Amino acid sequence: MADIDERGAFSRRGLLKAAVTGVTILSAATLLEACGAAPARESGTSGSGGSAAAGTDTGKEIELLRVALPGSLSNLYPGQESGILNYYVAGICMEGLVGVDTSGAIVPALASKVERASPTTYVYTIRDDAKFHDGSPVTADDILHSIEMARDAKVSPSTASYWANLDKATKSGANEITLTSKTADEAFGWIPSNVDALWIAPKAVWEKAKNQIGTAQSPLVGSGPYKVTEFAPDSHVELTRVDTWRGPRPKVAKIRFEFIADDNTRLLAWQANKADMSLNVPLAQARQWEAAPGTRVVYAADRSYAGLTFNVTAKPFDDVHVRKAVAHAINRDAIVKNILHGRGQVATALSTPEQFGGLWTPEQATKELAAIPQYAYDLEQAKKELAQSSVPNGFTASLSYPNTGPHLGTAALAFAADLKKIGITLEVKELPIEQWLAELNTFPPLSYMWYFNTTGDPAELASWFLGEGNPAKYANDGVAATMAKSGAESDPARRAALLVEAQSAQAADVAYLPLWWGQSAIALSSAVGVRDYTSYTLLANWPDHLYAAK
Amino acid sequence: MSRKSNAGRRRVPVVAILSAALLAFVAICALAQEIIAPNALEQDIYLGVVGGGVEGHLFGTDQLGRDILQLSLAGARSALAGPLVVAVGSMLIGFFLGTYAGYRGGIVDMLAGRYADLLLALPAVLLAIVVAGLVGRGYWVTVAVLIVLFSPSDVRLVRGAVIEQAPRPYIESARVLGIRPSRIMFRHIAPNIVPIVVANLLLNVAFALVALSSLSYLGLGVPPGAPDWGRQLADGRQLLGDNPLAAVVPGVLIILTATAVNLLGDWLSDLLDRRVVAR
Amino acid sequence: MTTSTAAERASLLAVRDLRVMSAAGAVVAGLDLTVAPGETVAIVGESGSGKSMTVKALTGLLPEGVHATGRMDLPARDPGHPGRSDGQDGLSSRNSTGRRPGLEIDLAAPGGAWRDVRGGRIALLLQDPFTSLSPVHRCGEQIGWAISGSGRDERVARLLAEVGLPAEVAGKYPFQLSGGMRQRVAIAAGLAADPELLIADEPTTALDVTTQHEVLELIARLQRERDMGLILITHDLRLARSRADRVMVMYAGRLIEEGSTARVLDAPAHPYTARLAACDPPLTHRLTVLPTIPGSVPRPWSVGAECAFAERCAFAIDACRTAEPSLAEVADGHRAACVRPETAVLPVPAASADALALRPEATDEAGTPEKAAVPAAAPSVEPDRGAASPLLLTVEGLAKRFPGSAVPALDGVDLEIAPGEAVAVVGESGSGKTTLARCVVGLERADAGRITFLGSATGARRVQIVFQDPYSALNPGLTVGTSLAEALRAAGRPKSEVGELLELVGLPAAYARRRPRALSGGERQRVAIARALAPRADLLVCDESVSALDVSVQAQVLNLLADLRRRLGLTLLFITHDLAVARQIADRVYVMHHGRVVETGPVDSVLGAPAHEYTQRLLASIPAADQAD
Amino acid sequence: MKRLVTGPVPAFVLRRAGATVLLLLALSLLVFALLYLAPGDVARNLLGTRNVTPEALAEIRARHHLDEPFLQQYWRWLTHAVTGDFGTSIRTGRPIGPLMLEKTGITAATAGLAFLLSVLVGVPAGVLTAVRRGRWLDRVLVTASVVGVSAPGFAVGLLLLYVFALGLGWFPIYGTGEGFFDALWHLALPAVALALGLGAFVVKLTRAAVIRELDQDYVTFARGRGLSEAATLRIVLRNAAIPIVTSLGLMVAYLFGGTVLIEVTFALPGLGSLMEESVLFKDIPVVQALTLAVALVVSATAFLVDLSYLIIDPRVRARTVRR
Repeated sequence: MADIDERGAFSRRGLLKAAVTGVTILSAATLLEACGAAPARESGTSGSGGSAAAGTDTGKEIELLRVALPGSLSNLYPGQESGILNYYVAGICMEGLVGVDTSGAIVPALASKVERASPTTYVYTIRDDAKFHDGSPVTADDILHSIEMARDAKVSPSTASYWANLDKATKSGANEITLTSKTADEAFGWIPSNVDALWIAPKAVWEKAKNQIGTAQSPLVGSGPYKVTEFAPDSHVELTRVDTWRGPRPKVAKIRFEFIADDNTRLLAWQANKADMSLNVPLAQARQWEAAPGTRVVYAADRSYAGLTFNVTAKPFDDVHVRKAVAHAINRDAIVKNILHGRGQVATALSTPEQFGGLWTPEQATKELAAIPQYAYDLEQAKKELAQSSVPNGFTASLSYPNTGPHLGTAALAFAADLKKIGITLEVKELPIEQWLAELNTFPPLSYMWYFNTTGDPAELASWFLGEGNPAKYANDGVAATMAKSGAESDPARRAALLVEAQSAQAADVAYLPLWWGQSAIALSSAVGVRDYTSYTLLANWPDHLYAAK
Repeated sequence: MSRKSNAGRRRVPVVAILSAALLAFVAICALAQEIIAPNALEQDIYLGVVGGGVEGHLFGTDQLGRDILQLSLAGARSALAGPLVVAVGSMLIGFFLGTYAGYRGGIVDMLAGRYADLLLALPAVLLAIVVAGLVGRGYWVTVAVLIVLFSPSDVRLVRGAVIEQAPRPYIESARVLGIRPSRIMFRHIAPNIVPIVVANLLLNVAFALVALSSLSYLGLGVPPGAPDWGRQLADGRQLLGDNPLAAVVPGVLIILTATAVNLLGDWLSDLLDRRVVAR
Repeated sequence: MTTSTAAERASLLAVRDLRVMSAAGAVVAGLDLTVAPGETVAIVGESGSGKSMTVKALTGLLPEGVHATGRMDLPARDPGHPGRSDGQDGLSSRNSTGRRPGLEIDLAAPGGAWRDVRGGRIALLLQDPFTSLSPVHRCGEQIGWAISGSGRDERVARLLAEVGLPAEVAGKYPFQLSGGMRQRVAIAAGLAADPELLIADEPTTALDVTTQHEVLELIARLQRERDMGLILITHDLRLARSRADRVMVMYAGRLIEEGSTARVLDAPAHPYTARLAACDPPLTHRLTVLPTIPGSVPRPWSVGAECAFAERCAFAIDACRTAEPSLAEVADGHRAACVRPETAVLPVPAASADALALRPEATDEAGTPEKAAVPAAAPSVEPDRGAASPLLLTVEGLAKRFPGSAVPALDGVDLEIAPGEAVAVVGESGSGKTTLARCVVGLERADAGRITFLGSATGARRVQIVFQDPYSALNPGLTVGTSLAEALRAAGRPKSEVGELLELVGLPAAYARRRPRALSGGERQRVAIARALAPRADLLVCDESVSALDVSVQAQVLNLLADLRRRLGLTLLFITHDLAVARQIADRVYVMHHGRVVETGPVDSVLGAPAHEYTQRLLASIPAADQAD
Repeated sequence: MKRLVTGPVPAFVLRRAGATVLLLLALSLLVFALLYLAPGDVARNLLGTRNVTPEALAEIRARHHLDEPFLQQYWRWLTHAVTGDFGTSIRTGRPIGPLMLEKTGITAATAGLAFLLSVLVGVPAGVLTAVRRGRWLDRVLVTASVVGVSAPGFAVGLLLLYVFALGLGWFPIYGTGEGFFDALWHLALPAVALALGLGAFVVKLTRAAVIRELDQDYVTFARGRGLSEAATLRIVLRNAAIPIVTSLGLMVAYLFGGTVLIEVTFALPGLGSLMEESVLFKDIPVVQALTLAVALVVSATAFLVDLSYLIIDPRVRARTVRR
């Protein structure tokens, strides 16, 4: 598997989770806002909500935290059922060799230390103070067996393919495990984490559960701060704080997740004070959530990108004037302000501001990326461009969006009305997420891209979109050369500059038209506070960030 | 429903008049959509959702700033056209297949029976999604699927009615006279099952309206943004906090229209002295 | 027939000024009625006369939208009136209720009092035993519903014994029983609450003639044993004559004549009664032309201030058309509503005869019994059976068994018809006569045997059929003209002949535009005949074609068929259960029983001197035969 | 009824079972073909999107035997299915049996409750309207039942949810409850929403059946010999039961269609939502198993209805026994 695939696997999963969660709630498809498909996963380091808005910490315990989950879980093991919600639950119960912190950095978990001995060799030192919930110590055998299970397509059908680049996993010392990859890959380091593809359980539990870990009969057993004490598939799951946890004691004693797949039902439940925390609040309903008494909605940029992709080899979008005409006809400010209700940012590039961590703050990045040439909303200009094109009198095109992202549809309808004014008829179609994914692979003349960046690498999307096999069939030697240079550049500042340069060159050709960078939201009752809330928070040991508020 | 009693049936009941009036209004909206709701599709995304009672927007607007009242009036077209086509289309299938199966019996009857069994056992959602996926999504695709799904019951209905007619002396006389079977079926039997067909047609219109709305509600019917009550109801659910009328108005319209068609159908079937076919 | 003094005893029931109104108008326009214990009163009339509405009003069972006015008195009765021969049980049940109090019922008042009337005082027996019992309940259970308290099973068994049924019938469902047995079960159920008065609405019309006789005998016996009053509703004058003490004749919702049976039927004082009696075809001899009454019974509410019969009456004068005549005494207890009661016995003047019957030889003889079996003048001379002329229809060894049926419908039937001949097939239900007819016209395929036309088994069968029920004979969705045009079209004849066809059966050509529902039963049957004639059929099969018609209309249609035979040289195969009809129409007769032909021969010899036991039994069962005895 | 045990009835059962097996076979082939034709790609759905190498896709396809020709795939499924192995869900990787079993409870409970409600309310109401034919109570109930038939379940469900769960707080807003009474309480609103349309149908058909029986001669005769109205009504009901039971049997198929929408509206994870999810994912084994299960339930109901004739209708009993 190619390098890009391994990185792809990670983000692929982002979309896959979108798909799975999307399917879970598809029955309510058209009613739903981005909920399923807006995993607030790997947000950048910025937490635009954050503790500033939260109440003050009373220092008290939270006896019971009731969490409304926007989907239904029938199996808790993410290797089996890999919706993003499964990650939120499994992540506080089971650990991987490594984990993630709120800034998105890889941090030690069951491994106390990671060493990259060679580009393809990773050596993990196992910590000796880790205990499973049943009190037994975590051994290298348990971990190797868990890796075996994670690679087994029968036991872990959802994540087994992520391990394709693994050459071998060996016990290289009493407390040491060595993983060797087939090819060198930056993203390989993420795989043995509980935010990607490894959840470590005692060997005995795996064997007892046969292929059925994570069910009500064989509940998860791990080494995390919480253990599963009650699980009714498709209804609820309850986790209780354990004594075996080596880290600081979280303030929340018990967490009960209620599965409420339907957005409206969830809102009703919230309004009736049936939950203390709700994940993935749909943006279209944000105002209703905010209006509920005693409610705080916390937003965080989720490093998602939404934009249009023009197939530059397909008529009529092979004409740059057509692409420019479309670009001028789209009022991105109005879409962000009115359709996203301000919960997003007009996108000026493929890279999101949060991906330049360590170099720029998101605010700085926004400013730098704004330097990339943009097409202002100007229908007169749009008409002029169209007049110069091969289709001066307009044409008809169609644009599909996934049912899990109805705001994409609303936005499309909004700019379809403007396009109509310059003679372009846009047929907006809604597809189930599965069919939408299938359609993307056929390189339609005009398509939406809705993408969740997963790593902190600003080149993540750009290297795909501007590289070989990109969805726009876009080929520009100059851009390709710049991207190649950026790939070889190790200095972050120079690399960023090269990326901006490549994207500026692309902007002149408008193969891609960025529309917005998204945000996602959680709702909290005023009795609960959260600190360091980013979209990474829920993948880390998140109960540790909660506190009883006043 | 009952056999006509001699007394008191001459008068057209009030509900029938009210139903007819409502349907006439809906029909006018459907036919003269451009005149009655000229601005139904006009967007104002700067305005966005507003509640009812705002000047110029009696029932408020939806997310795209479209006027709910105009949009709902414009929705009359898809509320009437599709259901009518479904009812007529499935009844045409039902009429020809049912008549043939009922009168000729034999292999055609057997095949028609199995066809009905199979379709009735097939999950409707599956068929709708598969066909939509193969042909493309859209209102008329859904209508076509519904025609197929509705046809088995129409086949059974007509078949039953024909079987009931076939042994009657006037049909047997026609046979003895040597009249061709096709002529017996469509010239002699047909006029006598027209009451059942017409009454059932109306009931099917109401049923198709509900079914189409349901599929729109599941995202299988009309394209996004089109004026359609089922779609509006589904989209409007998100706006319940901002403008409940966005969901309430189309919801009420669906119920009222379907009720009106049903009441009219019941009245008509009474009028046409329809035999009650409970099975 | 109980005692001649029955009428003098205290009445069981006295009804004063009964009127029944529907939304359209009066259905019964004023009627008084008394019945004494043990007395049988027959209410006679054709369809539309209001006789059924009368009994429904007397039991409070009028359909929705129809209501009655008037008074009904049920005088108090002592419990100890003569009971049945095994009176022990009857007495005990009556003792429990004690003396039955007098009831005065305002027929206009809603609901209420009927519970005291129905069952114990009056029980109603309906025409059709096939529909008057619940199909899903066992017979014993149904009889037992009206019995309260303990010993129900014994009572049911005793009632069954009383109506001549074995006890195991209690455990059977109605569909497992024959029509006669069902009617016996119904009678037992009706008697369960020991009524003082039984109202029987055409109790035997749906039954076979032999069964009819048995059921009537049963009712008479029960009446005697229980000293029960009986109101017998019937259209059959012969039946009324043989069973009733008194007769009330109704016409268009009006009582037009009443009195003792002997007086009313032997010396009628109303022309209608007289004409009606004359229409009834005699069993003993053949009439060249049957007497008829022109036109049909008017709707009761459409009659204005006039005699309802005036329009059809040959003797009507101005006085008949200006006021409705009231009942007036013509003799002791004999009353009639006619201004010229003396005319009733006169022969009908020529001018009033049915247009179709208007032929010289018919004019002066109508209504006068003719003893000659087949007048020599009739053109339909029995063909020379020995001659070589080919038979029109030959049926040989025809056999047919319906799937799922235990007995064969046809079991080796042979039948021959020569051109121009009229052959009747008589038999009771289940005898196979209808199956035979259907096989002949090709509506059924026989399992075995041959049917040949003019010596050939294949080729065009110029054979048509006329069915029994006039109401389903015509396609209700087509006009009369279209139906006939369709028939002509199939025969390759022009549509323009529709008018001729209608005139051929005595209907105006303008009828072509009418829908069947606008036609009377007789008119419909004429159209059905016209349709059958469209392809110029050689053989006309009439499957009980006149059985469902009123007697006056039946006579018209029989005359029409005889006339068509003469004019067109038509050959008739006439299927009927009515021996009198067979006698009038046929040259030869086949008697069928259980799918076999048991006797055949010229109609006179078979009906006059039956050789087969079954034929004898059939003849003996006819009410008129009682009278003749 | 003792006669039923011998000869004819087992033959009748066998005949019906044979027909049902044939129907299921045809249905499974049809569903398989439809899913095969349906757009989308299971492998893609499993992997998500983006630059997946053809090799990776091929590997996934091979794992689920998606690379085989259609008939071979079907044959593979069929040969496993006849041994009772319906395979594992592609989407969740779980064996189908437990997967369906888990969800059956909710759907069966909701549908069963709705069925019970609609029959317990609909039949008496239908009888009442028939007995009071033409009166105001009849008109009101009949009009109400027309509204009930006309109101889509999801709209009604939404209304109930807002009024009784959120507004009045009498019922829970979501969830399926634990234990019998709690579950009953949780499923009450969905069941009512489902039962409304169904009950309206029951009212209409009961009314029609009872009116038809009331017009029969045996009713006149029963009254004419002095039976009380209550006794007469009992006789009528026994007769009317035949068409009513038939129609109730047919409603079972309708019930399953209805639960899909209701499960959506009330966010219930039942078979209806499972069906829709699986169809969209092209999760063939699950759709197949679900379709067959539903068809089997429908066939079984039709069969039970026919068997119930043997109890209700002695004429049918006699005919069956004779054969």
